[in-house]
Amino acid sequence: MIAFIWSVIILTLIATIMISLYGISRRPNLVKKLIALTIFGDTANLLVVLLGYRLIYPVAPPILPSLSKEALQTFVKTAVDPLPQALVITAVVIGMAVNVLIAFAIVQIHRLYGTVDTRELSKKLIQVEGGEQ
Amino acid sequence: MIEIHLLMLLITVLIGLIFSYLAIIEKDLLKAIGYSAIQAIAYAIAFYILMAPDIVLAYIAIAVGIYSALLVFVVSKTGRYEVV
Amino acid sequence: MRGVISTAILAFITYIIFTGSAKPYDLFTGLIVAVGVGILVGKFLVREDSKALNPLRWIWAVIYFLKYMLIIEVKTHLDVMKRVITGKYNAGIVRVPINVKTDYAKTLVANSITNTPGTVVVDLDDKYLYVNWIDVTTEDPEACRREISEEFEKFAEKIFE
Amino acid sequence: MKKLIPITIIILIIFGLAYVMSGKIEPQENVRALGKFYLENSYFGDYSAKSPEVVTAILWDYRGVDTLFETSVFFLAIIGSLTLFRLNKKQEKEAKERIEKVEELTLVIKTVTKVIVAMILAVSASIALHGHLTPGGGFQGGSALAVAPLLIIAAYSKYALEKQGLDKTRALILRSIGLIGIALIALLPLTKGGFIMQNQPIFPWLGGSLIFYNFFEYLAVGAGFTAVFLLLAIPEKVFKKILGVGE
Repeated sequence: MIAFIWSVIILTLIATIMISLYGISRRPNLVKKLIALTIFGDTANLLVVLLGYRLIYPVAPPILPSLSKEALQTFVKTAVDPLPQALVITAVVIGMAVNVLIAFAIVQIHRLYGTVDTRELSKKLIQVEGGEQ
Repeated sequence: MIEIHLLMLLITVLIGLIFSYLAIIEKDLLKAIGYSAIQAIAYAIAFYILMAPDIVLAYIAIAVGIYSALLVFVVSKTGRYEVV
Repeated sequence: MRGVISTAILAFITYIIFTGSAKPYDLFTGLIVAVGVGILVGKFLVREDSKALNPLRWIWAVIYFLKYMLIIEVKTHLDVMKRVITGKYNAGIVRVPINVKTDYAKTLVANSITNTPGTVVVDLDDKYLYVNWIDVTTEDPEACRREISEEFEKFAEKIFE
Repeated sequence: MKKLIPITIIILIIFGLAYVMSGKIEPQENVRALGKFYLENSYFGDYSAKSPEVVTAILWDYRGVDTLFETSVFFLAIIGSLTLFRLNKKQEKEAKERIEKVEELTLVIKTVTKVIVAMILAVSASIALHGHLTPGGGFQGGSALAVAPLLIIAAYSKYALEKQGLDKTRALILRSIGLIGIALIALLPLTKGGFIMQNQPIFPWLGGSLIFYNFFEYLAVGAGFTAVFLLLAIPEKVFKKILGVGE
């Protein structure tokens, strides 16, 4: 039972990644691409944290409950892996900053070319290049 | 007992899957942002079930608040509808 | 330095409640943060220090909170439940004059009206509230005021004016 | 409803595949060796970071240099966004004047926002300053702090924020203070024979340098996002005029 639910969870996350990849590659609108990109990043983060989880009961967050050696014994037996969490925390915040950069680039593209649709954008870019030659 | 945790996790992850699908196929971008926010809330609960309270604190503020606001700004500056 | 002390108290209480412990470290950092928040935003929150620090107003606020939660909410909930079961309603938007002057008092009245089931404030300007009411018995503004907001205004005046 | 047909098929395929897969995978019950090392050593042990919060210990001690460079990536990403929207002095002054009356929200929202902002400031400071004991830290507190100016921009306008002195330049100065603070706290132990970018007991009465790292990271993240949102809230008309495109 546990193995079944566990594999359903992992496959669901992989399916979410697939759907977001479809969004990144096939949708024409740049804003929609950005939304798909964040879904992709979030799902990848969740998958990384999921790999640090332990399938035991009880399970505890990686914070020492009290400062004694006895507590440490049970703590090491129950706590989840802290390393993926530490990596994901920075990934969440830095990912947000990078998304801000992408969003600003999209707004600037809209100002310069008047569209955020990739098909029209490629046409306009060809026009600009042709004009210069 | 661990099954209950896993079942709750499964439900949140499925909600995440369904709403990210809806967010990606939706043509009205403001609605897509709403769906994406719901997906973010589901993932925040998933992080909590996975015993990562640190990430929950950062993720809630960023993915539900700041990120949606950023996208609303971008949509208001570019255009509301996606033409497929 | 207007409003620093009262805002600092608000920030300090929030800080301690959110932290959930009161060790010397929490109290010390809480104090620094509270004073910082008070200096930063105090002048926007409070217009008169003497009013914000008056304990009589705080007592009125507690009395109002208890009465609102225990009596007024229960009464209106029962009323709306009855309407849901019997299906008798006559909804519409009425104009209700508002007599309190300060921002906080207006906010309290508007929020109190919205929080009780059956009435929702749709919009407000300087003199009137526009209320969506489940049972429009009268359209005369003064009569509406008596029905909907008189009690809230009485308390709002005592707390904020 | 037609939209939901593909997703139903996907979910059914997932359940089918999981049924096939479930016999073959082992549920993972143990932590990896590296994770076990961190769990055992974060407070007790020979390689102690003196923090009961293992995640913070990893962030600012075991993998401290990593976090320092992540923070510089954050710095560069914000710099990149500001460069895309770059304005000279005259244009910046122009952007600060409101060209038309902005529609503000109703009185109720404004009043509640004022109180909420004061509370958010207190809560985010609490998250940041308790990062070495309980869940929280600089990144989390900073992202909570960034919600406060965002609320003010939404309820009032960007001009209200700038009139009270928090403009883009000030936010950038605050963010630089945060980054310089992190660098100083990282370098300071070297003068006393300590190690760079670790939790060193240079301030023994507050439990080491973790709290300072957290505080400066809090300032850097919060102010960085604030600067971005101040730029993003400039109406599009102003930019179109400056760039000379459209309309």
